[in-house]
Amino acid sequence: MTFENSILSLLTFLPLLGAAAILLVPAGQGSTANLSRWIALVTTLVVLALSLVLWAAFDPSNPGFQFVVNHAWIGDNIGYRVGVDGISVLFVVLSALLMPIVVISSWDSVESRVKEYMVVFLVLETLMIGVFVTLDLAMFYVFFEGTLLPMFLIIGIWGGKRRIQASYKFFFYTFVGSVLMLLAMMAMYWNAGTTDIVRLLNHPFPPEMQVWLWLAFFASFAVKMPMWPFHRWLPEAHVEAPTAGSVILAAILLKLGGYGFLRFSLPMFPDASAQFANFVFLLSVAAIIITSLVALVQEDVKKLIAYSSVAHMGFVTMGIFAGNALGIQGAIFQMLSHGLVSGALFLCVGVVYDRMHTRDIAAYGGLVERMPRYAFAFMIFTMANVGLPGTSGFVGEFLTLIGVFQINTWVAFGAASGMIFSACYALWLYRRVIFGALTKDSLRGILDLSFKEKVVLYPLIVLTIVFGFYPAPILDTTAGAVDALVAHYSAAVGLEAEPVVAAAAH
Amino acid sequence: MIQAIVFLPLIGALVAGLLGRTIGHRTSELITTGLLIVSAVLSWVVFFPVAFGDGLAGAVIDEASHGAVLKVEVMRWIQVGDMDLRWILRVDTLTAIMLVVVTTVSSLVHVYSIGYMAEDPHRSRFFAYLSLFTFAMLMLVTADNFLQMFFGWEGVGLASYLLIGFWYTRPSANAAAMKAFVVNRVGDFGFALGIFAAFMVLGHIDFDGAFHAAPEAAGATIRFLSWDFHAMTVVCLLLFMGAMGKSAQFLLHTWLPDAMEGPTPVSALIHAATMVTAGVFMVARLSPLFETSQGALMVVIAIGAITAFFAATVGLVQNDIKRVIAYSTCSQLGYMFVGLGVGAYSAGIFHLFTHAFFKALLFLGAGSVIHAMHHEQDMRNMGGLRNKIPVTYWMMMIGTLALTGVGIPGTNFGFAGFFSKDAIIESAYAYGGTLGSFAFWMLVIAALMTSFYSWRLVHLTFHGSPRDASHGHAAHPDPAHAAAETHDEPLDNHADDHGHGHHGSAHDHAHESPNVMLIPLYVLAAGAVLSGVVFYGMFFHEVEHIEHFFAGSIFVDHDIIEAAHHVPTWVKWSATVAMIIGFVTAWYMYIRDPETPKRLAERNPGLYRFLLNKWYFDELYDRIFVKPALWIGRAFWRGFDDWLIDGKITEGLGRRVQNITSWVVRLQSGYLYHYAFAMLIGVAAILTWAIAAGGLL
Amino acid sequence: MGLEIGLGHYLTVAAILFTLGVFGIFLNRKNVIIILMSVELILLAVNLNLVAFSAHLGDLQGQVFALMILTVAAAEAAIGLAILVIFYRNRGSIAVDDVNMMKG
Amino acid sequence: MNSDVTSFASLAPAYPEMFLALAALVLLLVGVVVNKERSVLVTVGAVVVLAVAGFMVVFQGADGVLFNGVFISDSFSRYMKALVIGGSALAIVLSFSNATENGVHKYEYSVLALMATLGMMTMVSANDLMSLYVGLELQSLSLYVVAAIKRDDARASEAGLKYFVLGALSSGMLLYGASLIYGFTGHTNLQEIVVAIANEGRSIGLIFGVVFLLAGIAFKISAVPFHMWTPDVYEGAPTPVTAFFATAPKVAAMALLVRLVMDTFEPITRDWQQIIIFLSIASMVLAAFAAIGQRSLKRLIAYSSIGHVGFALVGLSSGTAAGIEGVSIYMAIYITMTVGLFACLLSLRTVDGYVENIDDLAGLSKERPFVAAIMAILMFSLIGLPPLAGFFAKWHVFLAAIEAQLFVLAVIGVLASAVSAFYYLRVVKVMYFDEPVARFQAVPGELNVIMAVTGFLLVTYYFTVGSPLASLAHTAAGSLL
Repeated sequence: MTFENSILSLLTFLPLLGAAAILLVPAGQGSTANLSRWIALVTTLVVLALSLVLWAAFDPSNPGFQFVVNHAWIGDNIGYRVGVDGISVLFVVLSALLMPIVVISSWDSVESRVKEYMVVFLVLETLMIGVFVTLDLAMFYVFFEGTLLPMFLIIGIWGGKRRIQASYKFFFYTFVGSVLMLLAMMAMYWNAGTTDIVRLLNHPFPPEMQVWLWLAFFASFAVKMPMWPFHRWLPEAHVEAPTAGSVILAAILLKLGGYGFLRFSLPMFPDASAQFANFVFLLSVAAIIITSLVALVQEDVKKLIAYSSVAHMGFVTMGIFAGNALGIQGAIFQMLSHGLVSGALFLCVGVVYDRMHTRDIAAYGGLVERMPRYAFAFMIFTMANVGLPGTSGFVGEFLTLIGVFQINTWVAFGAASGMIFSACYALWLYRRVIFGALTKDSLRGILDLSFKEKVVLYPLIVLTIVFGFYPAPILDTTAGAVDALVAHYSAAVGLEAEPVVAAAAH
Repeated sequence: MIQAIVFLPLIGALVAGLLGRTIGHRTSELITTGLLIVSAVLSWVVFFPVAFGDGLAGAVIDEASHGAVLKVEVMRWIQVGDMDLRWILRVDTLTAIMLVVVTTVSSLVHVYSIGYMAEDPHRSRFFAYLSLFTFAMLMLVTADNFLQMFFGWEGVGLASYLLIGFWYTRPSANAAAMKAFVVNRVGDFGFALGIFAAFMVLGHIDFDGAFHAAPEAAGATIRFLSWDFHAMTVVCLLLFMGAMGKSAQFLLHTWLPDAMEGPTPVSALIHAATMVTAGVFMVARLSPLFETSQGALMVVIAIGAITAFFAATVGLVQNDIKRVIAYSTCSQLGYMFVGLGVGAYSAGIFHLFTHAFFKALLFLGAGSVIHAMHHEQDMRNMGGLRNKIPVTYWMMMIGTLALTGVGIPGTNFGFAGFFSKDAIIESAYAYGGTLGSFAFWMLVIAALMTSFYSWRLVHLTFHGSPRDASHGHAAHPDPAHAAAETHDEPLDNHADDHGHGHHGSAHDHAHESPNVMLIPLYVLAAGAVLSGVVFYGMFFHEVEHIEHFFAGSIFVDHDIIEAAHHVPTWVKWSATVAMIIGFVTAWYMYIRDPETPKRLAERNPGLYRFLLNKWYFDELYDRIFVKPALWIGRAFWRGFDDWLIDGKITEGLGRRVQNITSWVVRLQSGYLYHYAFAMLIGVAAILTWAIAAGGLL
Repeated sequence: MGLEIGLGHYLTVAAILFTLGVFGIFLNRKNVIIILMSVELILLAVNLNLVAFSAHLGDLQGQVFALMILTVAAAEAAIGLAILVIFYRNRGSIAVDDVNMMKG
Repeated sequence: MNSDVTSFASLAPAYPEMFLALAALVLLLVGVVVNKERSVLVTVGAVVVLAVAGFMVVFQGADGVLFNGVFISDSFSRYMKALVIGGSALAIVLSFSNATENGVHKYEYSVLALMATLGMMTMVSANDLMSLYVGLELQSLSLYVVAAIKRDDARASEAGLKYFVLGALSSGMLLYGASLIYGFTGHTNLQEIVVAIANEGRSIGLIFGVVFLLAGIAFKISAVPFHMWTPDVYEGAPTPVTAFFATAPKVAAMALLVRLVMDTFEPITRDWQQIIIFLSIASMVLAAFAAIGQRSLKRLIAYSSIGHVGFALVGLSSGTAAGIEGVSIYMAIYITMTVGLFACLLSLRTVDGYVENIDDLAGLSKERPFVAAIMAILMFSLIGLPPLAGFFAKWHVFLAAIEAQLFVLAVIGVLASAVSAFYYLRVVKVMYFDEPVARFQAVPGELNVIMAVTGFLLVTYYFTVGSPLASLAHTAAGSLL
């Protein structure tokens, strides 16, 4: 057991240990809930610390996988294989970062079944980290699909009024999508004779097979992202999920789709990816424009943010399938940034929801009067959501757009209009919730951020702004792996894209 | 030193914004204002050697272009693939000019605001926003690459949004703030696409690299959307779209008048002197790019000329004192663009420079009037204030004289606006051709109207007799009384802190502003009087002098400047004559025979309403953009998402499953013979299938 | 030339018997006893088959098999009747239509 | 008949069966002699006997063919027998608590269960159409009686009657098929049949025989359309009996099916493949839809088991070694899940008796968090949701199908599993999302242990049993080909 070969396993399974510890807490006593919270917090903090150690120890100049462990395990087709590269390592950090935040954010707001709640979240953390570190095809599916289980429970048990429909829709949309991916994975094993992702990355799948595999993976990832028009589950799930659930859903679970596109679709099925790129572009632009417009007319805070998530994910898919370094780097950055920002926005909604127990935009207004600190935090995240330069939201949007502009100007043109729409809906939300006169009696006694809420939100503000001005830590980490990916992709696709700028004929 | 200039306001903003409540309003005001004054002084220190000495101190001279540029790298920003973006503060002559303009006006506005906002309970926030704005504006003007400029660009947009919506309790202010941000975003949409296109065409995203690559790319074509275009024209037009948004040019101008919802110092700083000129700055900064595309320049001229004319027409009939000045700003920005478009970049910048002083002066003066009138902004309720607030009156007079361009052609006697405006008009004439003539005449007519509405403002506000409600007049001849939205500028708790009564007796209680507000006026007045004559040489007089002064920071077109100096005399006089005509008309209509406007309005009701409603642009946009957008959003939400996807497909699928289920469950009847029958059918079916498919028949 | 009784005829008879037995199970809606008889009919058909084949093939396996089936059939009939008896005790009827408490 | 039974030692491969037969008779005697209302002794004895038999199966030294070739013991048969014995033993353990209420308190129950197990083991080891039939009938006749063992219960007797009538019909079909196969190949020994088919090729008569034979076995594994008895019998029979029905007999019949099609009918793979695919698709789809309409838990489980048989058949239909492995692993996991499920079911008693309907589980997670958690794990595992064992079961069978390029089957299969998720989730939903209504009684200790163990195995499958099980199944599959 060295640091090299144990860190990832430790990161993955430590939360399970925490969950087991919580299970051992005797139930039924007054202190059960508190002890569970503390165990969960400590566990997640340790995981966070470990993930930072991992990031620090990660060598960005190496484009391959690091901290690799590779064993055959069940039969000859499922192995225990872990490792991270520049693409996945930051998602591990993001997952680890958000967990303590959601634990703190639900410290007071979750009062029923605290023990189970913490267990479920810790299990979810294991699964999330597992998705990003595993290098085995079957295990990827195990972790990827496994996240359904805790999330289903989170929405269903701790959710709002229509939680049952929401949890069912969440479950079925994603389940139906991913079972097809499961078959595709089996077909990959059949063709390549291994489930080792490292080997699969270099396995040339026959082009006609790629098409089917790509479509099957797309079915899963497009639902997970979610891409328009497979997004309908998301607003509902977000609306009904408890705050912490929404945060994790928006910040991490949606990223599984994008990560999947990067890990599988693009490098393993390059021909199909190139072939379907325009299709993805179309859906991405549709997502950006249409869901932005839909967000504009929402009356529910969470729904609005959920729709805006769909729009932002449009930038991600667009960037990924641009297939150049700018687009892919941008997509990764956009995912990470959206993880921070959308998570923070849902936390912000949670803050007022805990006080007022309504998500109706019309029930708010003039909050800045009583909650200036909250208004400030909300403003930062709104602006990050809008993609204002100087916030992390901008970098990803910019990179994906400039990346895709080189491939297809129509797409860039359509997607850039998202800049306008995002400003519309985000500011319209801010105006109705925060600005205006505080005339509603129910709001008169509302309190500003509590200590715990500050602990949760302020670090996110700092990160949002720091990465807006200085995204280098993230971009440097991902650069090596992305360059390798792009080289692999363009080599596989065969030729450089037709130059869009033509020199003058004379 | 550059870092100090740029970052001191940021420090001020952070201190006032984050700690404002802890350290108190007074401290916040002093810190932000103090830091800005330091910044302004340092800016002048940078600027002096440029203007009057031997060039920019510490600058690196580029052998090829004789450009003198000072660059300070702050840190890395975005490095991906071929793109290497860094935070670099770039100072050259153009930047130095802007530094001076921005920091000077900003520090004066800070000082002024100490007085103007004295009773506001959120003063520290206000000052934080102001300083934040200044920081963003400085980042904009010191940008070394497109993206950094975009950062400043959007940053000032944010600050503008925050400041317009400063009085957040007022719905109209919130709406205006949002409108400003969104309309600016429309421009930024083009700007961003322009950056992408520039990166693709030129391969560089930093200015130096892009400028070097521009001549080579001049002949290239680009496939944009589905058509092949001249590459540089596409790049420049997209970038210019950003400029149109920020500088409130025709089509994207609608936000600027509404932005007057913000406190008046904000209007002076952001919506007159600095931010709105960012578009002008951008075109000038990118003049090496624009020079590669005649098509783009022609669009710039056309848009500028139309804006100058259009905004002036609307300005003629507005009743809100700030809106008049706002339209005037809009119109003057059009002048600047014409100047840039015809190739006389230095003239455009010159007008930007002088305009900053006199327009800030006018706004701050208007603020002083409003302050005196207890936040009354409707000119129909003013009148005869000359004796009540004489200092303000005279300051406004200076501003008006500068704006209308009073001066004697052919001599060095004149207010600031005289030099810069005439330079543009002459350049436009010198540009020649249909477009040149069009622009020239538009500008001359606009000059006439400028003179008219400026004097109308002065007459209505300061001359004549008081017309506010307590004086019993039927307020104003105007039949359509549409401009009531700005009556209660701040919410009650702001407005009534004065301890005076209501505006019913506003005129009686009108009082001169305190010194803290008047001193900035003096400084600006000095600028309005002198900036033209002092800097005429550097900006427009002699080509060599211009080239030396700008030191490669903008493109200098010798021909156009030479030609502008040799236009016919009637051209040189045209603007002055237009100005005089405007003055006389205003005098006749508002002093000599005050009933004339009413008669005119009644005789041409359509035209009047057309102008009063700003050419119905808001209504038009509402009809063709806002309403359809909402309609589409709702349609896709209710119709597509909820009805089709959810109701029909998702839940429809669920219902289908239930249907199948109930059918399947009915098969399980409970009767033995049905079960046995099922088995038999099963065997028979399998048998048939196995034999048929097995090819045994 | 009389009719030669060959394997085909035995098989046909057995098939008819088998079919009769099967039909007896699901066409009869009155009495469960008839079902038991139908089951016996099916087994009879099978035995006929086996013996015929055995004779045709000239080995003994089929006949051994038939004997085993006879034995098992006896046990089966006994158990069937026993179940029928307790069913009757509980429900007071052995009508096939009454064997319908559970469905869905 | 030439006797190759030279010494007792040469019978070693059949020791477990012989022991079981003897022990069952001894326990029958004991039961008759002791003859108490509640026969703890016989029940415990039966479990012990099964444990010993299981031990003998697992550690059996010798494999081989015995008794003139009617009996075969190989890795595959031992693997399957171990599952059968395990399932039977656990089913008997499940019957222990509240036996009187369930009507399984009489010693006959345990003895019959042993007899049935003996029959199943004979099925698994059958190498001749005759031994196949005898084993099958021994099993069936015992089960007919067991189904109706709660004599004073109308539903139980109806269940017994239905099971009997349809079972007899299916036996008839099986026999008819067997007779045709015998007639057209001239052999009853399975090995000789293979040779005969390979030499003579196929004929309509043979295909007739195969179809009827497979139909008879399909009844035993309750594959659609021969499944109709299953819901009714599951519902009517006492719960411990249902538990028994749902576990061991399924495995035995499946093992028989696997041996028949993979070994005996190997030369006509293309023919039986069509049939198995048909059965598989029909089972998966029909069960998925029908189960949605159920309100009774036991009927739900019945349909669920039908569906799972369909999934197992997906692996079999590939006709490859990987398919056999898949089926073997599937059955092991299926047994574990089913046993756990019935343990949960039997531990849920209110003052009014056992929980019957799904809606009665409302709020179970608050009342009995442990049972609810196990139940939820089982449900998710039955869906096939990773990381639970049920996923790996599906992984192996679908992998085999994909490798055999049965893509349509695989797609239909996963979609059916998506539909089936609907009703499994409903149980979770009722337990976790709804508010509690009933008070539950204390849970017997042995059920807690069974639940804990199954829950543990399902959750930690990947770490604990996954790898050894896969290698065992690999060996088993290897011995069959």
